[in-house]
Amino acid sequence: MGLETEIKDIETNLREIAKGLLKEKKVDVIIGYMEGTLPMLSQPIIIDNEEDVDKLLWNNLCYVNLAKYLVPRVPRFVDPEKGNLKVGVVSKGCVGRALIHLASENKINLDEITIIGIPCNGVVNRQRIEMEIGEKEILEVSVLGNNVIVKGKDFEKEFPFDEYMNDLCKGCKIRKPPLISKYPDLCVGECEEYSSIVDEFTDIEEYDSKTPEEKWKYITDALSVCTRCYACREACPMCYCNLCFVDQNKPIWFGKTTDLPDVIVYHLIRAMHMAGRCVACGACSLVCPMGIDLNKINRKLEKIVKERFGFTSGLDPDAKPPMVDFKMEDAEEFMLEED
Amino acid sequence: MTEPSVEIKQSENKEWEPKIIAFLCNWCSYAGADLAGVSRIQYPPNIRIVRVPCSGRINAYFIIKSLTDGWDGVLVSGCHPGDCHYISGNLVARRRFAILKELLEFFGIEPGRVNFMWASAAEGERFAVLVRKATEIVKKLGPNTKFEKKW
Amino acid sequence: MTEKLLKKDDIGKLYSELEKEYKFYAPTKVQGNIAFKQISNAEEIELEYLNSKVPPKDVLFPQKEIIFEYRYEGKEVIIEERKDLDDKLLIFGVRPCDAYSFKLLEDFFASGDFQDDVFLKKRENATIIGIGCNSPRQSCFCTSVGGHPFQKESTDIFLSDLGDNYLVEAISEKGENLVKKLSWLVDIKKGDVEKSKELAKLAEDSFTTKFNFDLVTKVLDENFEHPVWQEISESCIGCSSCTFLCPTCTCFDVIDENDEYNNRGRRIRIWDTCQSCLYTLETSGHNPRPAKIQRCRNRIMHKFSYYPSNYDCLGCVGCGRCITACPVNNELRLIIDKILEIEEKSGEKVSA
Amino acid sequence: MPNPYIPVLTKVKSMVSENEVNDIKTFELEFVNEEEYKAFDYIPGQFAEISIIGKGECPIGIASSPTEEGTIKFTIKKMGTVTSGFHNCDIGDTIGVRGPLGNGWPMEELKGKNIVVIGGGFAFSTLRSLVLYVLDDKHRKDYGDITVIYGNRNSGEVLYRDVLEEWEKRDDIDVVLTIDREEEGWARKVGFVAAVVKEVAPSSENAVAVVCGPPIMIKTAQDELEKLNWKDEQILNSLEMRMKCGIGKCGRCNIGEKFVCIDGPVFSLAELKRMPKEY
Repeated sequence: MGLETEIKDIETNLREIAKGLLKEKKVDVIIGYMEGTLPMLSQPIIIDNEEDVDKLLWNNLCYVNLAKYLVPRVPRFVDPEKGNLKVGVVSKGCVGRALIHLASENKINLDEITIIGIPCNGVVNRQRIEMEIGEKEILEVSVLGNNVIVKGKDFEKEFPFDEYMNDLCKGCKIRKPPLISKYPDLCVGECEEYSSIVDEFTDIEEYDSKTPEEKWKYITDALSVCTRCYACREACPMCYCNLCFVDQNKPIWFGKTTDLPDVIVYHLIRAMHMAGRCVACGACSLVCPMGIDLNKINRKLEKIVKERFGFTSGLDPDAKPPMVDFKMEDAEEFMLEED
Repeated sequence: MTEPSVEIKQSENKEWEPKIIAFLCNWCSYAGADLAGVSRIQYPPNIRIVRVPCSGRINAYFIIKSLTDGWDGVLVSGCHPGDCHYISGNLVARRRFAILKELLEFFGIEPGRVNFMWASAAEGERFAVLVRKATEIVKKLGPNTKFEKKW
Repeated sequence: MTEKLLKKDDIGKLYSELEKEYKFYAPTKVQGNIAFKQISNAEEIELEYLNSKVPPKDVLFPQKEIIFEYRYEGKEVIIEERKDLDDKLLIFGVRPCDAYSFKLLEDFFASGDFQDDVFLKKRENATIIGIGCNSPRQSCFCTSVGGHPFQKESTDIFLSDLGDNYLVEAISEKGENLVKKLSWLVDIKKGDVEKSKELAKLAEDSFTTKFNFDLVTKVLDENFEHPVWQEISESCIGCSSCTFLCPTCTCFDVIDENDEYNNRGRRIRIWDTCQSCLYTLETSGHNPRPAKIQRCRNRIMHKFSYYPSNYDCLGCVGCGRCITACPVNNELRLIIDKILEIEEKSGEKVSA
Repeated sequence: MPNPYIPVLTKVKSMVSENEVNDIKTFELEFVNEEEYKAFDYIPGQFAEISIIGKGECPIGIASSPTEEGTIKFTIKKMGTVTSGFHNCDIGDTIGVRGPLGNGWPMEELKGKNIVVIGGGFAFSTLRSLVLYVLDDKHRKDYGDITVIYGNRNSGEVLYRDVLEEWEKRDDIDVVLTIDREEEGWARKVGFVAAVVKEVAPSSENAVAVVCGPPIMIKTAQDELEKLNWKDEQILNSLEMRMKCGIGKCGRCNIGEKFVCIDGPVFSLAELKRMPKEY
């Protein structure tokens, strides 16, 4: 069975569920994805009546993490009289994880949302495809069989989906939103209970085996085009600080320019802040206007946190985030010791 | 952070010496450094000490800012696990240090520039030994140039 | 107006002749994207491109620019002006929309009692070689803002891609002199100019995005408080990709950067964006534009209402970068449609 | 065409702490070059971009009057990086000044009119400049009566005590000082500025009100004036806005199509009512 039929089924299913939820007044509004105006894009949409349900869409280009719109809530999610509305969130695995992790940071009240689970099979790495197509305009993108087919004025090119999936999605083990037994009403649609996640992190072994010079070159090359527009930060559901560290000016911690040291510092500290919090949605890379790939950094973080603290983010709303927690027996092999 | 107040003498024939900023926790390591001094235990003059209330106070900003400000190395020292004056400050910090250390390595920045250690108020000798060790590590790495801006 | 032909193989020759005199900027591939950079080799030039990711505005108004440098000697400060502003620049292969943006920038920086010397000097010393767009993108709409895929305004020399050759047209006096200097350029053959005109016509006809901006400006002026702004700003995540990639955005922040070890520093300006909350945050904590709705509105109003009333032209060149860059697809075409809808609806009410 | 971002250099001549809390100081700056002082031709209500080179720049209203010759004064509250830098200054430190900027109070249009000055808190600086200008022997005959209503949180916050005392001694100016809450030893008025405006009830005939203060004070004072039949054109406000360049290029201080730095900071209430409420 090809990808496209699977996706169509998911979409039909999604619309059914959404319709039901709105009809039975189980939710006040639903946030989901709708068709974008450009071939490689999708658009977030908020609907509050049954008629609009058919606008909802699901495909491999729905890469925005919708949890972003809940912290802080967009004005439509707050009723002037009733207060916070009950929001149904069309959730692939990582959106569900983001919501649950945000709940563990007390940013979301899980009673005020409903997770509409979707089994996600990964999103297309649009930047990679765009770069490979190069200086030709993409007019149409479709998924047929297991290929992404990109059409333009005088070309047509197929990309195997497995390879041109966003890197983070390739190793994703949480494709459906996690089911939380404590909140039986939280999830509708396809969700799954995860007990323990086994991840070998084979994908970054190659990177880890590089020499420091090679790593430095890789990082500096990748980040050299950064314009510091902070799209990565704004698209990240975990970046909800009122005042980001780069914007702080009392004192000014780090430079705001696009000089390499400043750019490196920004990404380094942001990575620091993502430890144990990143939910591997890949939104940061996919929104980057310059096409910078931050996936490797996020994967590495996941690995560090998993290996050191045995933690996977976004599976348990009651779990204490690892960076505010400690164990007496945490590994400390990196500490200086007398010989 | 301002520049080190004492300039390390660098004459032509002398070899390069690193400058290391050391964040010491008030309750253990700072007292440990003091003990080393009172006991006249020699340790390299490369470190400049900043006293902080607890190693848990150390934010990654401090460390990275030090590197961008041109310090060749950063040393953070706190109480031994379990001995923290604030019960668990150093344990939370330890996780942070672990992440930072690995991330630096990931970015291709020599992780040896940033070192962490525990030293209690009674361990003047240990303090001196570890400072010596940290200085050697940083010295081997050479000057910190990765964060230098073009002028 | 001199017309000549430049063989595609002769670009290298052109480069090697001009690079001595000029700082030669050209579209080139950097990390998979086209960008205008000072090149060191003719092979780096990529002329067959749709458009650059970051506009060539970056050459004359770079993201980070030194305003002046200073030195401290005890308590005395010595200010040093920039000396490289008089260098001659050549920006090669600029698309007509971006070339037109230079005019907007020039008008803006020269307007009022204070002239932005840093930009204007550079602009004066820059020679712009434009190149026509044979195949505009779907997101392009330069014809709607008074532009054209073969518009020659504010270029010095204009190239049209005729297949094997480029038709070289000298537009300004600066361009005329330069073309004269390049004496090895081939004479045009019969039909070359006509062919270029044909291409221009073809390109013009291929536009799919068209707006009536006169109406947009009018509707904007009347509907500052309209609820449509809530709708428009709803899905915006405030990432500011649109403003950072815009060829006409000029806002900047001023910062002092110090080299403390050497008692010197520089005052720099870096691009800033009205989409950032900090942009208008006052020290007292008061913020005139605290929410996304106001910031979104400010961008649109600035381009399509404030610009017309201050400088008598739209603050947009129709390059479509903001359309393709928006990660949540909250793009200009949709916004304009929503704005125009207000007018349609009120029109219906009147007729009903 | 000189680079408009390059400041002229001045030295700190004196520093006076203005309030009890000691977070507001008035800095007197002396130009390094006499010609540059001569070129610095300003009217009350204008501002300048002053900078500690190496820390940054900020826009501050000029507190001195053009009639006080030789130096210029700025009253600065310790808030952020730059202003804290000012508070750490010593006499003789170098300060960069760019200006004068902005439109200032319309001194020509005010001629022949009665002036009601309404100020609150630390925003009084450009009003000090205005009043000193009008009270100067050269200009006094050009203007009508002056009433100054100046409110503060408490008596410790009253700025410019020396000039205020002098004004109170004069008979050609009416000075009304008020503080928000009663205090021992305070013999003047108590209450918010708006309440005092109501009490004083300045006549709107052939008069202009000049208002500068925190947003809430501006709002309430305007309401009171409107009740007293003042017209929008008669009420002038000086606005505040975040600025970087001060010359209409950096973009952030726009209110609609107007820039506060070049079209303002002084706007009449009539103008403000035509502008979007983004200030």
